[in-house]
Amino acid sequence: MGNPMKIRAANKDGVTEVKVLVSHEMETGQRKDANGAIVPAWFITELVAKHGDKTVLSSEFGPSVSKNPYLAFKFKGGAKGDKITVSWKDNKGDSRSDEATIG
Amino acid sequence: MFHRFIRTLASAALLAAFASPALAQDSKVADELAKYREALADGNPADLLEVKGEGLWSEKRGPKKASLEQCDLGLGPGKLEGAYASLPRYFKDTGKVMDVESRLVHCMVTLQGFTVAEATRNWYSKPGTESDIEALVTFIGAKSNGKPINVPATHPEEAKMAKMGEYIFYRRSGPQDFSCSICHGQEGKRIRLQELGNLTTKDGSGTAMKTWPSYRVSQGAVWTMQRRLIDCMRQARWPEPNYLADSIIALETYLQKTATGTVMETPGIKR
Amino acid sequence: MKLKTSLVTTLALALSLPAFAQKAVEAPGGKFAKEAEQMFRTSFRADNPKYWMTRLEQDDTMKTCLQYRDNPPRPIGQKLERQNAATIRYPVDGKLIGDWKEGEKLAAVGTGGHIGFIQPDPAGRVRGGNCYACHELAKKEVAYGTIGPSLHHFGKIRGNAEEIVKYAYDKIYNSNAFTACTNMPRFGLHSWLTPEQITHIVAFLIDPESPVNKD
Amino acid sequence: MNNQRRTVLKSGSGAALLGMLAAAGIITPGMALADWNKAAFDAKSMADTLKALGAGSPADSKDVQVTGPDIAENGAVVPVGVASSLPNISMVAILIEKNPNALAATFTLPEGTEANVQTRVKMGQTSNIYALVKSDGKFFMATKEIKVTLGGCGG
Repeated sequence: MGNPMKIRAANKDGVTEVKVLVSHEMETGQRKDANGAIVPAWFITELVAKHGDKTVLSSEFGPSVSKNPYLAFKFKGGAKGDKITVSWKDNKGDSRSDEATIG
Repeated sequence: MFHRFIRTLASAALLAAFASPALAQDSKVADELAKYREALADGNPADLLEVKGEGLWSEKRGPKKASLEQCDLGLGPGKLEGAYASLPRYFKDTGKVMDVESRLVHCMVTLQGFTVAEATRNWYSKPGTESDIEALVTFIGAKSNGKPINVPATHPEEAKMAKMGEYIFYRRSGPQDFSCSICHGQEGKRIRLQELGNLTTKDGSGTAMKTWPSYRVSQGAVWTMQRRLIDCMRQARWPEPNYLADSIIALETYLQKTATGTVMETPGIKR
Repeated sequence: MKLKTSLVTTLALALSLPAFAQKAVEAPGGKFAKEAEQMFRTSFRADNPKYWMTRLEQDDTMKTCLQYRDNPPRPIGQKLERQNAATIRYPVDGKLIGDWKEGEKLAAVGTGGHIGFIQPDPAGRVRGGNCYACHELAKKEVAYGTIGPSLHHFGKIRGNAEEIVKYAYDKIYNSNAFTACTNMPRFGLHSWLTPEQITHIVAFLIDPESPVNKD
Repeated sequence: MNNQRRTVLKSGSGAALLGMLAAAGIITPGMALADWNKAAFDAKSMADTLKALGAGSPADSKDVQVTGPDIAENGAVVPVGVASSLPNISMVAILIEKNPNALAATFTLPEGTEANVQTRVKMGQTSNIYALVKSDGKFFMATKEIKVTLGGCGG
């Protein structure tokens, strides 16, 4: 399930800016542990942001996105009080959704 | 000996004369580094941990199924605002000078019924293993945000601890002749590109202490002050101190005393 | 500590160590110094191997530098400098200038020698001089520290006279032979670098073909 | 998406099999990387990555900007952004030339979402970073070098 995301969304002059911080290890699959064994890759592959039912961004990540991924983007529309939902899936099949209100 | 000394001085002057083109380049490097740090400041992953710590604080846990809400961090049970900024301090109930982590562990033991071993097992996080202590300290630290550091060390035990911290700060040993002071006892120096605060002054110590706990991007984790100082000893190529060791609390007391008056800005984000 | 001031030491003080011109300061820890030493030594994990713990031992130089906060009175500093100068050893073949390319690598490597349980060095970790942590050297490396003076154009400025080469070697081998309680490690004394490795770093500083002396 | 699905199937890898299983409803979508463009993320070189993305040899464009510092204090977290004033941008990608796999992330932008995305990536060493955008069905690119510097105490 992972830990909750931190989502901030603010509307200014008809444009909504969304900033997302995700709690995830984003293990590359190239790092070795203390015993010299490769630590298996473990990373978010897909992240989708929705405004209400409408998808406003869909992303695909590789393992070179940083640990605890950060993402900021803007879309036209959105009003104070509207819901923004962000969902991710990782390569181990884990997933999580969180929502925030546009301020 | 003296002529060699003068020769060193002369060559230092010669080198100084060559320094100006480097300065122009340095200021460009400094600008770009400032840009890098600014870009990280908005969206500090430590914020994720702060939220988690808030939950852990009020959750009923341990054999006694109790929360930490009655934990006394020095300002009274459950009083968190400014508590981090006022630690380490002397606690009558234990007869010891304690920092935020040793006090937190004390509360986990006395209020929640954990053993010390259970409470400290994951005192720092590893990839795939989270640390409750990191989350709790991030939360507690943030509750001092905007408050001045206040460790005057007026109690005799606190004053003694600060003095012992000063001793450790200057103590050299190991295969590199290191002490804290060789890197952190001068003004305006840097190691590689990282500025080094002069921790013997209020300004230098304040700049350093006000931002901890901090998210370290090179480690992908929030570091508590215990972790920071234990790792300083690793970098000095010394053996590993115990978690919550008195020598670490002594260093913290010395640094917080020196930094007293500086307004907290935590959690920080650093290299 | 009473100073028997000669003209020479007065001049040296005025030129170099304004901080030292003040009255002697209290030794760190004050009356708790002994207790602090005891507390420090008992703060380490009991499962640290014995040979790791030897890294907490202090020689005369370390003890004295602690006592005087790295600014010993001149006569005491000079005594330490003489003691340290006496430790310097040279490569068997007597050649003090090695291969600057090897020296370039050693100057950049900052790893090695880390012990402890949280993040010890992996087996076979290369140990370097970590020169860039404190010094500017080749122009192309922008990430250099300023704890020590810039050594850019070291050879270009000073040439490669025997005296300069020996100075560079000696300084790296035992920095405290020149300035007691300097921040610079004593690389040769502690066998952190071998005499051969030191000759490579000397070459990196002196060789006209070295990037230190280009650009 | 169709284009990407085809790429995945063509790659003939384990993920493609998972994709087919997911499409057939045999395993739940949450378990599979049905749409994730494995071929593009697995590609090593810039050229192979561009090919897997169906971008060929994109033209350099002044109307595409890669933003980020010239120097990163640590390669584990490097802030980068892509912005463009080109019309009808449907896709943005970030590529790091010297990473083991060049592709870091792709973003599909529905109508109404601005071509202005910021994220943070890992860089193994100093490298050129490329921003790739798809505008009116055509690909354009811009680049910037980011220097990754070593840290203080050296590990």
